[in-house]
Amino acid sequence: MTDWLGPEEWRAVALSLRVSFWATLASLPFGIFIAYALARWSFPGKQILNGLVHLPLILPPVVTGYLLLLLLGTRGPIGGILADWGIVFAFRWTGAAVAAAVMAFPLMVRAIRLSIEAVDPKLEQASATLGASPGWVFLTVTLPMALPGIVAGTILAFAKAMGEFGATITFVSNIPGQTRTIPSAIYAFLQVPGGEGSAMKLVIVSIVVAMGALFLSEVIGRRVAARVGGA
Amino acid sequence: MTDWLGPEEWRAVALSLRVSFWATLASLPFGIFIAYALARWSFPGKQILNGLVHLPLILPPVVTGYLLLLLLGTRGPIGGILADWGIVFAFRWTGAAVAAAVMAFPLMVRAIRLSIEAVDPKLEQASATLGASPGWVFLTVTLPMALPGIVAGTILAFAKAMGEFGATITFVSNIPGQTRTIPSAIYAFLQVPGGEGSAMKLVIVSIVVAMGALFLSEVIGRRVAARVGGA
Amino acid sequence: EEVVVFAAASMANALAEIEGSFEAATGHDLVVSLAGSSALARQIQQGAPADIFISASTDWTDRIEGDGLIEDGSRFDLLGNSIVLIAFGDADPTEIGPGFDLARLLGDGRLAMAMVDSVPAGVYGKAALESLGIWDAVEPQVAQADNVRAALAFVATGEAPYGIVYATDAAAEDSVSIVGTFPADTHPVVVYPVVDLANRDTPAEAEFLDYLRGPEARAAFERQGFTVLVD
Amino acid sequence: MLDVSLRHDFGGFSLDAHFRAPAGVTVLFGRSGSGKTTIVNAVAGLLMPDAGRIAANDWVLLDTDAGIRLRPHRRRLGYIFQEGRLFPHLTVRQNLAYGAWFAPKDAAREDMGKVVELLGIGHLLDRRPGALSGGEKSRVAIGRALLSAPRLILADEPLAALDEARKAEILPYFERLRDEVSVPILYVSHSASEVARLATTVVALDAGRVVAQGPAAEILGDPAVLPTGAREAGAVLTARVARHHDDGLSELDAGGIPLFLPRLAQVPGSTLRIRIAAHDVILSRTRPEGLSALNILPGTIRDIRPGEGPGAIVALDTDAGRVLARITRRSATALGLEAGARVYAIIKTVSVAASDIGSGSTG
Amino acid sequence: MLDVSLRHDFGGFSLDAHFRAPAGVTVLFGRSGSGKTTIVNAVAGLLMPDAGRIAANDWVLLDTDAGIRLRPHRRRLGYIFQEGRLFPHLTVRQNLAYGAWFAPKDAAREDMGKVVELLGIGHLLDRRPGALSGGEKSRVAIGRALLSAPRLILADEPLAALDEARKAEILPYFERLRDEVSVPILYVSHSASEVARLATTVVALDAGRVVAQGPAAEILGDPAVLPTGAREAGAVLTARVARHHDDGLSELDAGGIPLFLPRLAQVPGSTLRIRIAAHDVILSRTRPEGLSALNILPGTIRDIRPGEGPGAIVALDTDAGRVLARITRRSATALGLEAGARVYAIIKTVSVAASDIGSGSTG
Ligand SMILES: Nc1ncnc2c1ncn2[C@@H]1O[C@H](COP(=O)(O)OP(=O)(O)OP(=O)(O)O)[C@@H](O)[C@H]1O
Ligand SMILES: Nc1ncnc2c1ncn2[C@@H]1O[C@H](COP(=O)(O)OP(=O)(O)OP(=O)(O)O)[C@@H](O)[C@H]1O
Ligand SMILES: [Mg+2]
Ligand SMILES: [Mg+2]
Repeated sequence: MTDWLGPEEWRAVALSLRVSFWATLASLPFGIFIAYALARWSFPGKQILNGLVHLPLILPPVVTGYLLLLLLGTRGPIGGILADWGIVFAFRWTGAAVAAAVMAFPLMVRAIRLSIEAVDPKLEQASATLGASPGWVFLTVTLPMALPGIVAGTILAFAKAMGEFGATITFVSNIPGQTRTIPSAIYAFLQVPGGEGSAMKLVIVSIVVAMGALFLSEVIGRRVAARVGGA
Repeated sequence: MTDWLGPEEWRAVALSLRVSFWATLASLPFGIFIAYALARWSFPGKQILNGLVHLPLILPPVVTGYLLLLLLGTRGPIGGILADWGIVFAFRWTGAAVAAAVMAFPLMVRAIRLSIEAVDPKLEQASATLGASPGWVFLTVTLPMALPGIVAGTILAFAKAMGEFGATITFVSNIPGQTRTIPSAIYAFLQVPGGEGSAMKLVIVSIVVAMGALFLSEVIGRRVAARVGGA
Repeated sequence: EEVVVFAAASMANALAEIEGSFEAATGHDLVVSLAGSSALARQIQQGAPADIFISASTDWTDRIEGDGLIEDGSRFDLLGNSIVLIAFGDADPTEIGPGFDLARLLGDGRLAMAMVDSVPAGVYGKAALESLGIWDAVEPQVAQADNVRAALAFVATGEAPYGIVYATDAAAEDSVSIVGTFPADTHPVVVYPVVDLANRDTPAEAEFLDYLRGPEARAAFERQGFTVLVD
Repeated sequence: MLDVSLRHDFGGFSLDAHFRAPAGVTVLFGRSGSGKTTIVNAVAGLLMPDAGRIAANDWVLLDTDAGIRLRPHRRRLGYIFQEGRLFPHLTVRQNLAYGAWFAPKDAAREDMGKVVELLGIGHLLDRRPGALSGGEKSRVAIGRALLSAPRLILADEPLAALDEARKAEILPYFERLRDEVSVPILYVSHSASEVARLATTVVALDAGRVVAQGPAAEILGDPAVLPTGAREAGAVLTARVARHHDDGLSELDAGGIPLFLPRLAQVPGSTLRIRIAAHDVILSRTRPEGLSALNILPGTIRDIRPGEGPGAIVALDTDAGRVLARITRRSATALGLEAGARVYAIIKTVSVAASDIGSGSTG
Repeated sequence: MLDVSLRHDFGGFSLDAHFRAPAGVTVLFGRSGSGKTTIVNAVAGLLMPDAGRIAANDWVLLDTDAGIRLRPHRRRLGYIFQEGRLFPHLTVRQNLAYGAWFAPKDAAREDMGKVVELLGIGHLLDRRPGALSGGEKSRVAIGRALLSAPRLILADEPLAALDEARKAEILPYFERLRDEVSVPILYVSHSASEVARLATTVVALDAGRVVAQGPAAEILGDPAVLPTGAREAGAVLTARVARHHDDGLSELDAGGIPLFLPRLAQVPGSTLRIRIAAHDVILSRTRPEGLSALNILPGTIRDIRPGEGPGAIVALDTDAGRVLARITRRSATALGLEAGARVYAIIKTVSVAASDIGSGSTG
């Protein structure tokens, strides 16, 4: 540790950023889709879908991680099939991203759903009368009008992904460079005498990163709101 | 364990309900206040407040729990003062509620904030011209119009409180009847080989409880939306 | 070549030292994943790509062994530890033996321990108290943490006046003092078993297992306060 | 051809409306809450009526019996909403261009520049709707609908928020759509002069029922069916522009009778519709002399219908067509008016407002 | 007394308006986008102008120089918004009652039942705004403002979405507020007849500037300052109800000259304002005989102002007051009209619409 942070720690920071970024990005389309479905459609099993989405919030993260391990592990029912196609999550950074995405998903969906619900259906109707098919109505009216919530949901998910620990370490362990994210590294430091100092440094790094993201989202949100401001 | 769940487990369930209920209820006014401030005011330090609110999301729960212990412990700077007034959180169910509330707070604030932002300021203006002071504007227009988000935020917070583990156990440990919530009990089961079965029972209980809350919130949300539906 | 070691989180410091010297000495790449023994064991059950497993307790190793996941005859006990009673601040060292009146010492304070039914340090501590005949007296006052370090934190912050932790943890914390060490015959021996996992076999694994028995490793372990059980 | 037959129940309000209107502008006329917007919404596909059938020129938009329910975006409508409904996140320009994105590439299309100029919104193109005045929003909403290359225009009180001068500028545009582009238009209005100018057919509604329907001249001439009362009664004459005079007057030929009106834009030879409000017509037994009124139409009284209050509507046949006069019963008695009597209808040139003159049509 | 002086810049639009109006109804008149709503918003406190002063009866609402900026809820206004702005989460009844919650308990208060009946919204009380038609929303918005016991009423085109019949029902109510309750009213309108009936003072706006202000009679009589053009010119006469006749006519006395109008509600002896639109007046050199028009006012031409196009506005002094006639220049020449000439103004009884008759006032 010649530097303020050692190379091990920098690796954890870089990994956390990568994991959170991809977790957020990859789950965004699903998040928007499910939020829209929950906000605007009614279909059988809607309550079950809603419950499933919220499950990671309700369960202790260890349980979520354990379930992920059982399902997506190389010997799991889904993980096994995926493994045949060459997609492996277990003990890879991609698995960490999956864990983070699953844990952050309820937050993302809620925020987006609230924003979609706030879009006046009368504007969507107006769009339809002008010839926009449901898909275009969504793309040109619903989506841009719900943008503040989408930004909020994305940043919330990113922050949650940055802080995710329990499910990640249970699902993909704590392997440096692969699955040792900032929270896992902090955990390791806190498990031994004298590790608090190093842990604190990582805490500060994650605060800085997350605050940056948060600040960015506020700026974007304000700009979006100013554009939409007042009908 | 003569019954499906032993008395220990039932205690954990009852405690989790109590902790989550109070955590949610007690933080609701603060959540609404801060969501409103973030949505509608601009003041110096707004970004810092916003960051602080999100902190529990970003930090590993263990760190949050540890910080709570440092701050609110009987010898902590805040906890010390509170202790003089007879308010003690350490190793009490109230402390578990505090931990759950802190962890759930960002979710609650985000949801409420989004809903408040979606309230048309023109309606608030109309209310003001009719003689309503800012407080009344808030109570009679902003609050009822933001109700869907408040319900969503409350239920989200409740679900999170039901699932909260890391911060709770770090802050107030795991004392049967006092601080052993469902997640703590599940964690304990999962630490020993063969404990999965007992853990699963508790997982099912918490899923049932949270789904019930979720379902309730959907019903309320739909009713509220139907009332407000279309301006 | 790469050697993947799954190790109990409490070994972080020692393994960090060993990692450096081992890599320098052999040119192999040592990858250490640190987590709770239960999480690691479950991951191994689900096919984690680990070569070596160092657990903080025998029962998870037994479970892995029972599942046939270890190289026959590779298991050996590497480290030992002792458990101690610690107090917040300065305390008079006492001999802990039959008739030790811990309850009086505690008054209405809490006794911080790791989870007494699931986390090894807690299990050992509970066994010791039972064999001393004082468990029933202090049980209502036990505050269980999810790991030893969290238990230590309760005492270090003064939240709990007393706690039971490993000697290795107690030594490194300035704000606590050791009241006494539990006699070794009051509880099962504290051992850290090492096993070679039966997934793949490389020369590097053997080299590492040898290295663990070697003098450099011994020195590192002893610096952290462990008793090295191999010769 | 617009064929509408609808039944819908709101609980508290039930609609049961059936009408069939020839090509051109069909005006829905009726008091607030009579169901006009409900009908328009059903035509647009935004409201699914309990039962009904809607067809425009044999193109079936809805037929609940046959299970046809065209989705709104397949109906190719230009709907000018009563409340504007501009897209707040788009600029005025983007709002205007919105419909064109979805129109078939070969659809007959209005020129953006022309519409913008007509509506006087050129300086607003880069603003968002939040920064527009009430009337500006209405105008952008009109533009948005017109520019979407619609096959059917639905206009729900499009001009209500506009001043007279602006109305007078925009009305001719709807006439052009009717006459040149021949887009069918379903138009909601409270204003008799808008109705008279635009309407090919008037459908008068009351409490969700069609109480009268027919050509504009017929409905507007019958105070009994006019939901807004006798005040709006009037005749609609068809005339040909004869020549323009230097003093700012245009001379028209209505069945051989010269009519003088304030200078018109139409070229000589073109045909016009002119609404003569019944309350603007004075009757005289003798040809009056020394009057400032320029238009004097001799005619024969066809019938005298007592109107509301102290008034009566006198219908007289002139060479220019049927003319209505609303006079007091006292005058009718004093002048000894009765069916068959010869009288002169006196109409001031300036009484015929620009908004009452529409370019020719099938009406 | 309403004293308004405002400067505000929107970037693209700048407002620089100053006017001082006596008690009664001050009507803001002007084309779309001329700044009417902006002024009303500033009076309501919803827009903080760059600089300005607003006072009603010495009660200072805003004075940027003195640093006085009363918050909107302290201004006790009844603001009828151009876009309604009903509370969607409250029923119609709750919307109506909303303002009363906050009014001082001793404030003069309109009766809910009466207002509800006047506006014809009794059957809507338990609905929410989402289930109302456009005109129903407007009416509820009017009711909400009236029932808040305001010290100042701001009405931004309150009647635009309503049909003529409904307008005719609601207008007298504003008159009553003006005359009996004497609440100052700032009223935005495009309609000359509304202006003529209600306005104590007219403030004509163009592009954010006040181009004319004065008593209604004066402004409406001057087509040059009327933003909406000569079509709206007209005179306002004051007359006293003499008696009601059995045939549905009311006889008025305007400076000794009898005027016959359709039956009025006012009791004999009460004073009225009557707007006589200039385009409804016919001039004759000789006293006409055998005409259906009942009102003939002899007078002397004061001046002849050329109007727009082929018209001219002839102002003549009669015993009833100043009367305006809009005739063609051709007629003026043909009749040899010139200042000082004696002529007869002919006004049809039914030409004077109910909406042009207002109950007496200071105007
Ligand atoms: N927030 C804003 N930003 C920029 N320009 C604005 C804003 N609000 C209004 N304007 C402009 O100010 C001018 C005056 O607007 P205002 O709403 O006062 O008009 P108005 O006289 O009420 O018109 P209308 O009769 O159409 O309602 C308009 O040209 C409008 O575009
Ligand atoms: N969603 C609804 N639920 C219940 N009643 C409704 C609903 N929408 C409209 N109505 C009622 O249906 C009737 C007709 O409404 P509609 O909007 O068609 O009237 P309109 O003729 O357009 O009136 P306006 O001229 O005031 O706009 C009204 O009485 C209205 O209150
Ligand atoms: Mg309508
Ligand atoms: Mg306006």
